[in-house]
Amino acid sequence: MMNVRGGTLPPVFFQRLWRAVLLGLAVCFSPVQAADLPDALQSALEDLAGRDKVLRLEAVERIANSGTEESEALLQVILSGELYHWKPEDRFVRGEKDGRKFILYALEDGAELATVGRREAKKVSINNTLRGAVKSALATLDLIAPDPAKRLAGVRAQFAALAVPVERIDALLESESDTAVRDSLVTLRAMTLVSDETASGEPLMTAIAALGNSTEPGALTPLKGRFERSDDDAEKSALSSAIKAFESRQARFGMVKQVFFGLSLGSILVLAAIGLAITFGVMGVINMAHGELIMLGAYTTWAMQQLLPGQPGVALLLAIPMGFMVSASVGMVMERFAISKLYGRPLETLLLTFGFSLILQQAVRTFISARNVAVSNPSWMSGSLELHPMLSLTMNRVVIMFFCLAVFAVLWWVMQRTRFGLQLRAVTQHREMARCVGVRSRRIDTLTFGLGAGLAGLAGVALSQLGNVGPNLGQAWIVDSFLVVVFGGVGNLWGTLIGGLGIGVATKLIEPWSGAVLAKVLLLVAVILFIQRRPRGLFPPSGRSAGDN
Amino acid sequence: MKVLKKFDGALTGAAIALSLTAASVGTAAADTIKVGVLHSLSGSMAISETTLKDTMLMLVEQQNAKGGLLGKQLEAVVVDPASDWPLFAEKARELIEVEEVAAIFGSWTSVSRKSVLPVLEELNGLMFYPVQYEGEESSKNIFYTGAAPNQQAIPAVEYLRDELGVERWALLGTDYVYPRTTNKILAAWLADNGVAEEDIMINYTPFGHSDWQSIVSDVKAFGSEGKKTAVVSTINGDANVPFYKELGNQGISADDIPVVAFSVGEEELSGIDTAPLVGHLAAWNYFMSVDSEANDDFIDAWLEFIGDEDRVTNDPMEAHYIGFNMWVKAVEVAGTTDTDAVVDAILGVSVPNLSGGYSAMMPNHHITKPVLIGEVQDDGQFDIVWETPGLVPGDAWSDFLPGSKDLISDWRAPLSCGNFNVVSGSCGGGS
Amino acid sequence: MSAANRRPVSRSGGERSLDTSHGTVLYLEGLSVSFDGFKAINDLSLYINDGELRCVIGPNGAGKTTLMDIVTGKTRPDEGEAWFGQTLDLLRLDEAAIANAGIGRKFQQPTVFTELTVAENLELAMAGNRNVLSVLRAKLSGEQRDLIASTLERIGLVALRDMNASTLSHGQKQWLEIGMLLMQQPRLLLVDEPATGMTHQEMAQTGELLCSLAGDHSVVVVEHDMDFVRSLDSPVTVLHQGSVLAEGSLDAIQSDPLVRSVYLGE
Amino acid sequence: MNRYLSAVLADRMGVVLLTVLLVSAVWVPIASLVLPASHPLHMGSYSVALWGKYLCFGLLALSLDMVWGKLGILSLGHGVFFGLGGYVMGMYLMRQVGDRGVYGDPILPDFMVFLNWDELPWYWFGFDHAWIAFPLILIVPGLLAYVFGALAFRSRVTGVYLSIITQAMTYAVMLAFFRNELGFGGNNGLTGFFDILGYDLREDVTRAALFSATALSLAGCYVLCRCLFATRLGLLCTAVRDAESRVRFLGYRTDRVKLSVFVLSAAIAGLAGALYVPQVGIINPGEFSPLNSIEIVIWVALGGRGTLWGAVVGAVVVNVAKTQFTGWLPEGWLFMLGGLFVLTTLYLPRGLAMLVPKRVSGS
Repeated sequence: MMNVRGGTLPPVFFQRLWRAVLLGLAVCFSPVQAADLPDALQSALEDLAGRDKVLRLEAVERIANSGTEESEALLQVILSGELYHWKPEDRFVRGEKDGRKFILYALEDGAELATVGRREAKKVSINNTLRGAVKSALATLDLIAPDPAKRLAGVRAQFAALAVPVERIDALLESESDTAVRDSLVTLRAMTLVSDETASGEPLMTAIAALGNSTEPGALTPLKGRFERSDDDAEKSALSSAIKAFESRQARFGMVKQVFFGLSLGSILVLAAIGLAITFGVMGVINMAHGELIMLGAYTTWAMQQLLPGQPGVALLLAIPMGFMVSASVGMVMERFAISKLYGRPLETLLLTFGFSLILQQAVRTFISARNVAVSNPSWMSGSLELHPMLSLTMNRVVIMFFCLAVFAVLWWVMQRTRFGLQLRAVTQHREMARCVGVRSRRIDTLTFGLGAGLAGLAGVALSQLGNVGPNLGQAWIVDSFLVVVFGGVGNLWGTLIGGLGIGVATKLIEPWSGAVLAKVLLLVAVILFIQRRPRGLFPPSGRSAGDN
Repeated sequence: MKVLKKFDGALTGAAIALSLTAASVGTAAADTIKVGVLHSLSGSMAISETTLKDTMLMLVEQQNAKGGLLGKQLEAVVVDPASDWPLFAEKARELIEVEEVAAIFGSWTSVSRKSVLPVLEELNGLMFYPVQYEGEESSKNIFYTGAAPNQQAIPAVEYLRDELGVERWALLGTDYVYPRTTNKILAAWLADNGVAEEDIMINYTPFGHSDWQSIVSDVKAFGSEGKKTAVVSTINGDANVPFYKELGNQGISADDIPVVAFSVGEEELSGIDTAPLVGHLAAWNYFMSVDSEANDDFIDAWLEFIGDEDRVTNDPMEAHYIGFNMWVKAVEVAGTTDTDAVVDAILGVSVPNLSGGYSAMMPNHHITKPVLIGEVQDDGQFDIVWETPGLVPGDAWSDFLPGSKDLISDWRAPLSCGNFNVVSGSCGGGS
Repeated sequence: MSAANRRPVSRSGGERSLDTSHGTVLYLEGLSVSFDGFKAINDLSLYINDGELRCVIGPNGAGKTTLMDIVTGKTRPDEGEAWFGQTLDLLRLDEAAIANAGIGRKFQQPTVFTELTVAENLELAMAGNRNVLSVLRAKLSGEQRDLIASTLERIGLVALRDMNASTLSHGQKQWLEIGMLLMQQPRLLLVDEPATGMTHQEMAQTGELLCSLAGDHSVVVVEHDMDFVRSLDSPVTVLHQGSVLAEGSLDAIQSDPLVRSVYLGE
Repeated sequence: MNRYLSAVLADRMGVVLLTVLLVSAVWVPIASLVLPASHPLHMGSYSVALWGKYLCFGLLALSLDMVWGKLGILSLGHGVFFGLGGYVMGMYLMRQVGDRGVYGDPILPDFMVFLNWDELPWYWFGFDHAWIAFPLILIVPGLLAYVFGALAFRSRVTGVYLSIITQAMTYAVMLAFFRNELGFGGNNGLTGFFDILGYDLREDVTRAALFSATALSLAGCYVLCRCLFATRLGLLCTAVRDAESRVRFLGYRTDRVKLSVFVLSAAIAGLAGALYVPQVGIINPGEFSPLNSIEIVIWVALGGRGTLWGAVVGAVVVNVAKTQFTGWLPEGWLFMLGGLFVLTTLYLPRGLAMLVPKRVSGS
């Protein structure tokens, strides 16, 4: 097979060509005419729209094997769920939803036919089984696609069904030049052989060994299946050692994965808590509105996506500064007009900020919606990052982990290396003295609270990519946030980082044997006991003043 | 000391005055029929329940436009039990005793219904409960218009087994009574149908669980052992979004491991980026995408009432629609809103549901409904892929639980019993 | 010396029979303690005799307050020993037990209970059974009332008896705390900078009071004010960088070249 | 006795509170049972239950003020003791149901039957007897407070650290009680009660009696607190609150002082929970939610921390406001409640107690 890398001919040409070859049909290059669907397709579609599940499944096969030129496009239409039955005309069409209307296009030539209401267009729905059948039909076509990535996907799609004959795989292997695709084909071949009851002897043994060394997660299934059925001792021992080899490799990667899960959970906890580490840890405000400041950040992300429809990625990136600013300004307003009147009475800040938390929550309910809003993930935050066939990490969590570290690094830099950071530390350590040397402590307070609130906003932007965005978002995080800050040691940013990551990893290590509910309970108890051992957290604040009360 | 006395008097006075304000409100209007709406408008359940409050307001408005009931206008009395379960009981008492409502439409969670139940029975009030639940209850004073497990869970599992050829089952749920009971029933059903124990995986998570990494990874491993696997999800509200996102990100598509959910509907999907969910399933008795005249009318009316073209309709809304119409019809038949008369009159009442048929109130205070299976589409709607040929009557007492298999409920005279034990032949469940 | 100081009230519980058979009430041997790498106390040994009045002086950071912290149980040394009498290992006791064993302390920064009245402050400090139930049932006997009254007189706060302690001036708080120390009737008094914030006359009174306490009690005074130290006319221990630099009479100390070099910067 | 009486009488607002409580303990039964329904002063079951609930919350607030106002321990987990007291009462009431449950099982509560439990877990035994169950109302919360307090106070966990671990404690207990395996009915909790000590809970007489019991308990606990804080132990508490380490150098074991008052406070909170459950008819893990505990703190702060009567007034005011606001403005009441908290903190920093002139309050 020729390798089309930036070929001179348009890829469409090759696609058509190869597909035609695959279907073993004469290729017709004449332009598509506005004609009726071929009868074979028409009748298949009628079956597809019916209720008999066997007939429907057959209909898909009939379309795939019809050899008509429209079949692939038709399969795509079916897969995307755009096939409609135009009731008044009794005709099958492609429909696009436009608000509450449907725009109908002809299947044959794509001509726009009409715009109708809900009552006139009935969707021809397909279920999971049919979708699987359509996909597998399309994947078979992909096996000889010009794009190696597509071919790879095509090969992988065969891992579950193992329906491609060995001879066919051998033929494909012969013409394949891409190493990744070759490797997959070899695995596919081995899997097919191992699950083939009639296979035996040397080829089988090689295949078993190959699967034992394979990194393809699906390789275990045929091995185990054959092990259960087999009654040949030699075969059995080969299978069992292959299974063992495979499983031990799997377990090693499983451990790495578990730690990653823990770090990911931990980094989310750190993000949620880091703003509180400033408002509560550094300034001593028992900020019950912290959760709602997180919520505002998440809603900002939503709002940005509303303003930039179709650009979720750009919106998300813009939401980072915007989320910071929105929460920071709300925080600064709260500080300037209310909290600033309460310094020296930290417990009363609890009452005050709790009041704000109720107001912010209800404000979102009243002015936006009591229901959750949809925030979408941009493509670079969906799917997984495959480090190894046995170890893929989900993108959104990887990104958030780095985001967390970046936020922490920037915060550290601000605190340690900027004039503002210096003044902030001066004010929190010795307000009077700082004032004496010319620091405007009132202004620093406001800015500091703004910083903490803004960090909460950043957490909200990140959290919007993981779960719900709704009025209750903040409440879900407030208890955990306080716990992380206290566990790490109030007033110590490193403590928050290490504490958060530590709690995350510990949770994930307990979870497999205790279950999620008990893991959380055990962890809370562990933190309570830990505080008994170290009453001032992981990294106790040092200095004389810290020892009092 | 004079000042002191003044204070004393003022405080007692204030206390008495406050305690009476509630009482004096109720006696005002007698020329309307009051309908209580008991749905949380704040707190964790507001996400779901606010919509039902609006639905009730719409239904009441529509009925008034049709001339009211028994020649009187209907008046909706809305209270906010704030997702606080004891408050449900208190507010129900307020509605019945102080506001003197003729019927209450309300509650979402089972615990809120359980909290209200003693009040309803004590004061002989009426409540229509619109949400699918775990069954195992039949009160004289409650009408269950949502699905019982046999109207949702079991048909869904049957569909997965028969149509998709599923052989392995991961039952994931939030740790509370509805998932526990549903999973118990399903486990019993699966065992009866020859599914081996190692082919069933059960996992519970806390409310609002947001970190699904390990569990989804376990499910993936569970599903990669050759047999066709499906997830039956009784995961509650808030935990769903992170669950589906994780599923999508770990590369599990609906073709590999389909998830069928019993608490994810259009309303929930409207707050989700649906991309990772496409192709996953839900089982309900109604979908917004149902193709019927009644449904089209209902949707039009709803969108107009709420003034927002993007809003959706869902199953519990249909349940209120059915329940409200049944109540109206029963009141018309009885000629009064008196509880006992309405309870008698409503049995057997049949009203159109939104999927083109009729639902009837059965003697066990549950209703007949069709069961639909839908697949999630990228526009947040469901594509109906299967439905029961006829209506399924709701079963108050599951046949798959040892404690309740001998119980039946029949509120018709002479039995008039919600938990009649057919073995011992006595009312009260005892054997 | 007034009658009030001769232990007119019998101690309940009898837990304070201290073995001072060798004449030494406080043994500190080889103590070291460091904070974050800084050695606050470095191999310090100090012995206080029964009934002795001792002054401890030293520049800032010499470890004076840390020394008191170790004796009263607030800080645990990294190494070394601390014994009260022959038998009580102070390192095994917590603050409350040490106080009950008969060591009283006046803090550098006067610490009184600001929301209680002057008399109530004294009542709480009064020697007696400290367990919760006894405190719950405790009632002032006539004798105890007299004791409070006489102490109030000694510290010159009779008129302020029912005032909240928060209303007192700095000097009055110092007096109140000394009063509390008296009420506690300890065997060993650790007095941290008692003269701060006092007028000359008050300082003289304080000195007189402390001197009068010696004999029945052992008294350790930490002080900066050399005039005050001189007025006490007692042996002096000089601390420097956490260890004992010199010991002796004030005159001998002041002429010690080593002391002069570190303390007076000469 | 003299000194205690004068301590109670010295706080005039407290006397007002006591008067109101004692009067209402007598008046409410009359108003609900004797007066005909048409009488303008008649109280229906709704009002009786409502005010009963307010007073339970008042008692709970009082218990928190004991430790927060008087001892400086800000417990963000007092709901746990309230909830445990409630669960003990709930378990007793559940066992009283007997075979009247829907499944008619004479021993097992309904939720156990339908989750296929075979027998009663050991920790449910004895709860059918009031003489076992009722003391446990005080003992169970007290025991948890003892274990928790003994650990925390000995290790000298103080300030915000203590507050946050109390919050973690109630959160952990909530999650644990949500688990159905624990055998307390999971999320649904315990409900569907019939009678208490043989009296039908649905009868107005029982309701009125429960109200009076609550009012008298509150009055009793208030007097108890006043007397307690009039002793030398009371002085000691103040001293511990303001300068704990100094107290230690006087030879007092402050951990034991704190522990004893904390345990007493937990027991009172448990009592409040036990009185609450039969009046509202349900107990479930939601009572353990950290937000509930924070709300208790809010009541006390709003009423006036450290005054004892202020805590009770705060609890009643906030809850009356909640009831009224939810009625008037079902969708906006959180604005009003939130605004109330904000304005109070800003303009009444010592709570509503500030509104009472010193010469009136007498303290």
